[in-house]
Amino acid sequence: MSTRLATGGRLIDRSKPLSFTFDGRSLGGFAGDTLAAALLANDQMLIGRSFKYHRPRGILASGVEEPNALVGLGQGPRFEPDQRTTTTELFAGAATVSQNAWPNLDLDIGALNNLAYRFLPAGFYYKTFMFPRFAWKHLFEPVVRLSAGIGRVPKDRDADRYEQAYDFTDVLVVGGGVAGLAAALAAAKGGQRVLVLEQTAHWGGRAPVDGIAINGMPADAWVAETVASLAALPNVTLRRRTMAAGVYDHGYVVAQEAVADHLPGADLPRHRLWRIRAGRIIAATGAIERPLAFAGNDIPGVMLASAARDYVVNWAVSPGDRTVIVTNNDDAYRTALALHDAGLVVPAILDARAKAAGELPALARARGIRVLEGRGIARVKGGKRVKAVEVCAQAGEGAVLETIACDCVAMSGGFSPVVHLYSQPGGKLVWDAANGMFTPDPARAPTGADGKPFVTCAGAASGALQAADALADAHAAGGGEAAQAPRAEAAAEAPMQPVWMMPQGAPAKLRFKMWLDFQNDVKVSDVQLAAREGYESVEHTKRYTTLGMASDQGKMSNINGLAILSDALGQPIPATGTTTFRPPYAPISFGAIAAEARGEIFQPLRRTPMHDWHAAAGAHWEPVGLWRRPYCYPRGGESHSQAVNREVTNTRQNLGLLDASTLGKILVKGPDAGRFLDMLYTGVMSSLPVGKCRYGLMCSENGFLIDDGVVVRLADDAWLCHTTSGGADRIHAHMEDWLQCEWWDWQVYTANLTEQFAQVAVVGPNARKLLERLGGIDVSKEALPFMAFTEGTLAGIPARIFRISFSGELSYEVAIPASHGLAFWKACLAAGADLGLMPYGTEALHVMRAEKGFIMIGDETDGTVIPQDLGLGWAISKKMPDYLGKRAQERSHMTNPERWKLVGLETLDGSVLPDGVLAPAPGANPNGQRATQGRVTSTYFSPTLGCGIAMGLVRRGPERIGEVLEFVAAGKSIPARICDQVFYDKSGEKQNV
Amino acid sequence: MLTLTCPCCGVAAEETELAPGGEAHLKRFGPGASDEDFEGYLFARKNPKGVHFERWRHAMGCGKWFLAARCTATLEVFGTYKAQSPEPPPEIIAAIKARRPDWKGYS
Amino acid sequence: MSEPISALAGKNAEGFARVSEAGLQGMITLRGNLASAALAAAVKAATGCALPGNRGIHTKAGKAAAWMSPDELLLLVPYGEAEATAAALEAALAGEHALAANVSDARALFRVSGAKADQVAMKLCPVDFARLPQGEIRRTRAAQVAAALWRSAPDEISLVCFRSVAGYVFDLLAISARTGSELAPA
Amino acid sequence: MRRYSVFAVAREALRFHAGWGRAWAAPEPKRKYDVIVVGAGGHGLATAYYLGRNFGIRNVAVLEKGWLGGGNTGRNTTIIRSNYLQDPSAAIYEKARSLFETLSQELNYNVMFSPRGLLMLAQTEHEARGYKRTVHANALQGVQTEYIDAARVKALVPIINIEGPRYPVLGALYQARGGTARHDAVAWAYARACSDMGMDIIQNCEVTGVRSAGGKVQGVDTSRGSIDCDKLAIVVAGNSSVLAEMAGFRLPIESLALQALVSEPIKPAIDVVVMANTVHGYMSQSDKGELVIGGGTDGFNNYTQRGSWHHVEETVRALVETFPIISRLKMMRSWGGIVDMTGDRSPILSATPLGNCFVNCGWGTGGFKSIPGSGWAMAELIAKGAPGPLAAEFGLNRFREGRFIDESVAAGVAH
Repeated sequence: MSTRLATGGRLIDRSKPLSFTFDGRSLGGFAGDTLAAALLANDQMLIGRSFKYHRPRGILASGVEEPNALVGLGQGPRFEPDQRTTTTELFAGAATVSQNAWPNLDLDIGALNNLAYRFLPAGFYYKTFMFPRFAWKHLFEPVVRLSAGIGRVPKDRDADRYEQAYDFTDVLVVGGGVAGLAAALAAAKGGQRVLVLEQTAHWGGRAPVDGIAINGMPADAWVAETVASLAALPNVTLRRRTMAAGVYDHGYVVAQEAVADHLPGADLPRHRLWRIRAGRIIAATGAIERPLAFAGNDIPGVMLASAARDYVVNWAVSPGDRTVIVTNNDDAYRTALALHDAGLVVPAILDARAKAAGELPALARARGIRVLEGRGIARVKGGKRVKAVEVCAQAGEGAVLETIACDCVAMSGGFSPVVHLYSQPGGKLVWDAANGMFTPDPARAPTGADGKPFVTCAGAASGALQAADALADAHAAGGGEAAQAPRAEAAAEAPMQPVWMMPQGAPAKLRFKMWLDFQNDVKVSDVQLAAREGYESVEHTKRYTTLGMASDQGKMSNINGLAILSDALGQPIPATGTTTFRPPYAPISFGAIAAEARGEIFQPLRRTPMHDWHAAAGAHWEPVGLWRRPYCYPRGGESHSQAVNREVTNTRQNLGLLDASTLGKILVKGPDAGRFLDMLYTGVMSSLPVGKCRYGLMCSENGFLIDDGVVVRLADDAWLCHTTSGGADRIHAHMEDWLQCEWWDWQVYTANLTEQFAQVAVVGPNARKLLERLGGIDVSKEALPFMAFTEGTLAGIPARIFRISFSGELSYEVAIPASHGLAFWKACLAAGADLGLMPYGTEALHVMRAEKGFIMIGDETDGTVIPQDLGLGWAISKKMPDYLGKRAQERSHMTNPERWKLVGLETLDGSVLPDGVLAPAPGANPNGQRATQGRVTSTYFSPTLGCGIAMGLVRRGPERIGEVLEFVAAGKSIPARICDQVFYDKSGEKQNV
Repeated sequence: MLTLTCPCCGVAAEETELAPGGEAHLKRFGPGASDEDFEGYLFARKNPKGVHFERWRHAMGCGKWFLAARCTATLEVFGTYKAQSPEPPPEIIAAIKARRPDWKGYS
Repeated sequence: MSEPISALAGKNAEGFARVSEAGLQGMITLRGNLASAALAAAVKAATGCALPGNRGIHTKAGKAAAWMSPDELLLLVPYGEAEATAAALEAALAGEHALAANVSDARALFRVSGAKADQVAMKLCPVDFARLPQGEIRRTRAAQVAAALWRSAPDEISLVCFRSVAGYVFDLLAISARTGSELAPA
Repeated sequence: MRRYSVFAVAREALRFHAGWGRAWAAPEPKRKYDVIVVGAGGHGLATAYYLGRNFGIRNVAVLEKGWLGGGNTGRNTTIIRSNYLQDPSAAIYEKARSLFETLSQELNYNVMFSPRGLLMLAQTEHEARGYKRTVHANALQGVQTEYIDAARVKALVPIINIEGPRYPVLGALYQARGGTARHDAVAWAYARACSDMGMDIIQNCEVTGVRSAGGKVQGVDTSRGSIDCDKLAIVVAGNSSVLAEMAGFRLPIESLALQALVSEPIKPAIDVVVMANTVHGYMSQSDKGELVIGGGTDGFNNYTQRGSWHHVEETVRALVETFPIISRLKMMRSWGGIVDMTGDRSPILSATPLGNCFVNCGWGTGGFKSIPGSGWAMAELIAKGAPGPLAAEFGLNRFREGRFIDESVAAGVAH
């Protein structure tokens, strides 16, 4: 059984016991434990179930590469599935639950799949479930989907908060092991800004566990000393619990800092996502041990040799009383020594190599540990935990030579450098046949903005697996001189011997029990099947078998799988190649990626100066771009439509007030401003007299209508262009684009003054009365005629009044400084109380403009409509030789007389046409779709006329006034007559009074 | 995540401060131009896998448009220059030739 | 005449740094030929400041002139003087191609103060603050909106954004300054 | 061809599946073919398949510079829908969707077509009007969609946050028979069927040049030698402009990076595909339990298949806001593909300035869902030398005539 040792444990604090639960059982651990260590200390060998066969799963590793030991952590709004126990720091009260098992971990119904394993090989679902078709539809498909996933689904909104931060550095060192520290120290001495990231809470990495000595002192001491000297340097920043997840182009690095995972409930951001711009990146990310592929290598109790060592040395946890070591290299002997020195039994070391004659094997033998050469494991016996191993000759086919009872197997198939951060931005790898690993190809490193390499692997990550080499390599990577490199003393290691399958001649029966991907249940036999069926590309094999697609993303399985595939294809491993490394290195939380952007600050909310007044008045909001505008102001128990009707009627009969502050207001000034506006608008603006207003249309160079608004001539050389609410920034950018990139020699300046002014539309028969009461400016018909403007002081506030109308009523738009917007709004309300003044919202605005037949950008236009379609020919200059969009509008399809054109539409029964309905035409098109001849663009109930009104685009519409079209909604036909689009006050006298 | 140095204000701006504007050095064709020329101006794009000349606006910055010479296959940046350049200036061409000897040149 | 009010009427928040909306601030956008002597003189007259170079900001007696782009300056003057100053600039530059507009009400000004002010800004802006000297103005992005910032005092960053998003920016700054969320490594 | 069935699997189980043969052959290129299709992605393979199935043209080679299905076919978010606004789009996407319904049976390869239902959320009044318009259009186009209210959205997607606050869900455009399929399997299934018809699928064979004479295509030069053909089809999304340049013409296309990502696998959480176009994110759940997430494209020309990080942030931000419970889940993997963006965001199936050379490109972010329909229409175009009704509106000439097919007008972004 696994248990806590009486002494030792370099990372735990025995004076700080912590209690936690697993599947409801209360367990104990110490501060400094990982969840995995604490679970093992309580003999919790079985942690979860695998995805496909629901096989029992235990703890395989001690770090981020763990594929098995994932749990659900926390409760309610802090529940998190798939939490990796090997990287989660234990905290008091941690509530953990096992995954993918029902009804419970010990007897799991899903495990039936395990009995049928032979019938469920890789890709079996591609070959089955097809017939009969209804069965796929109603039976198989739903079942396949129900069996999805491992972790439980969170039920509640996350209770924690997250944040992000930017950082900049000359040198980013990823990894706080001895290599990373050595590289950082070397780089820092050069005076550059150095940032060091360590994903765990501890500096030093593996070296202290491996019993390395550096510069004559124990690794721990050297690490402490080096960290201290780094911390003392002003140009160095050290960050723990921060994992570099992704390296992007031009030296951009995304890293996640676990600020408060170990302090749940603290009023802190749980995670902080760093966005770091680094001049150079040194990836001192170490190496990850590989499992060996032998039958039963997935049974709980089988773990990586390095992990077994970690548990003993770091957390004083014995993975088992009797641990058999199986290896193809010398490093695993360190595990044997560590276990033995901790007083645990190592019945045997099975070394696949013909000879084990190195220094480490000698040390093992010296301790009386049996070393069996040329031996491997034929089969591990046991179900939910290891009971024994059957020993065989590695060279043979699995004939059992002896059976050794044990409760733990520590395996080592060699090490794979962690090259993820080097590969993500495009770095290429080379195969090191001697050590059976891919290492960075210095000739094909990822390149940055300057075309030069910007990521260097250092230490074990670059393939320097021996401590001494690793330190020298890292020191050099940091720019240090060889002479100053820290020197490591460690037992020399004899060469490893790649072993991809154990035994090498294993028959199918055994190969069906050799796991490669432990979470997804991909076995040697599956990869061989993929090869047999022609899924020869490594990407095909991965996708066909799901090898390496589990949440460890192949850290455990890729190289072994690759080797098996290459062997099956009879080609060398480099010829097969690797799959692409993609961010993140290990999973990072969506919360951290979204960070503070949620709720009210999910996106910027643009507010007008009167925003809070609208809110207080109970406005029903409508998002318009990033603005939020009042749709209507319901009163009492009014429905929205009742409110809209009231607002329309009141405005037409008395007086309405609209917050029009969101309208774009762009100042265009300069000797060439008129000429510029003539290019920008379809109509002539240069001829507009000072003091006057003119309606204008803007098209894209592709001919389509993109915006409209009233243009005002402020002075000889200055115009004010109003744009739609959503359009101000877009149109301003559009202007600057043409001014800077095409007509850059024209003398024109623009300024976006949209937010400098609040704008209030005073609309209705009583509009003039109200402004006269506010006093200060003569707004008489004579002094301020329709489509003119004036300036002065209104109600004591500097104001500019435009006599324009989007409603057909007597109407003034008053622009005042934003800082006075609210005051002016309130002044109007106070002065207009007895004039029947009521504020109205965007919907009433829409209804009134529709009653007048005015178009609305976004309703009548949709990016496919040109002004000529909308009967706006009067706003298009025939004389002007050129304007943006003019040439485009000359193209054959744009001049086609068959184009749909704008008309009014009135139902025969006065009902309201549904939004966006179409009118079919006789027959069908060549694709068998009903032919159409028109569609509704705007449709409303007109409280003024007491019936539905609409506008629409109809083929040759204006030529067909009086004709009745059948519109179709949900199969129902609605007859509507084509009519003039102006439904109200056709003569326009009301706005001219 | 590109970083481009704005030639107008000198800031080494990151991608999120910039707005891309497509292929550079397009010649505008207006009324009177042939259908072919107009289509070419508005739609036909080189879209090369390699050296590319493109428009950028320092939108979250000085607001100016500028041009960049960039490799679309490696994202290497050869240089940035004024938007008012009718064609890539000699120093940019030289910078590209230095890095891409087999480059066919601007056309 | 009613009293003008700034976007957030001086709202503020305390954390590991102090965040406050600075209230009404006169601001003028001046576009023109920055090489012209007349313009330099007009700027001097308006702010007392010499013409700043690329990305520079010159401050004098509560007024300032900031370089915004090769043909644009932002002038800071007392709020009450902005309208008159803009008019004066227009008059002074009547002879040449220039544009001066009062944008005081189109903006909001924030001050982030305290020894750790940088750490607040580092959470929102992709700017290398360690390389941002006093006397330089940096136009950039604060989370999802445009902003301009500079060191208005040794332990103070001033940040300007559009008035309509003042509430958004304040909330961001306030959250970023929450006590306990310092960026300093432990 | 060895027929796939549950019985075949059972038989093989008894002998440890030793009897399975290759799904598709690995032939050496011949000197000449009637038709060469460049690009063994879903579109290229489907084109070849329907050339054989519908027109009996089987002397066909499909050339692939890497591994088949390795482009956008294997990189997309596997969404299948046909709720498009414009007639030509609705026609070809609905053709594709309807072929997906029976594709597994027709190809005897389970592509895991899963018509789980697809929602496009309406989060502004404008978007709601746009989707209602689409529903009316779809009805006349023979595409079954409906506009549903917020309550039904909530019922279909319990984990959704319909209250907003920024963008309350007003309703949705719902296509009950939209959904997903296993993207790799679609390519593999077509490849197996093509190979079975005697067509040559040649992987690791990069086209380096297009040979022509008298304005007509003669053949191609490849990394595996020069091959002649009567007709050439360029079906290489992401590299269309590169091949077009070899063939001597220019396309209205820009190559942009598009990213997608998946969460760690969790138990079933969302039973439909949800697209939130106002905030630019969409999400579904794979059969392995990962949440499959995508968003918008980068804005600049890029051939690296690596996108920019900030787009991942925008997308995840949108989805955490839409589905608050995913906040504590983790991003397990992200990746990028290179998509063709045309001048009107709609595809191109067209003859080209080079005789007997045809191009199928410009599917933007909507390629996967269209594979069967695209192949069907492309095969007809190649076989007859002129487009049938499905391809008719997607010719290159539309850009000159100003006859665009713009889907963005439906307030949506195409995915």
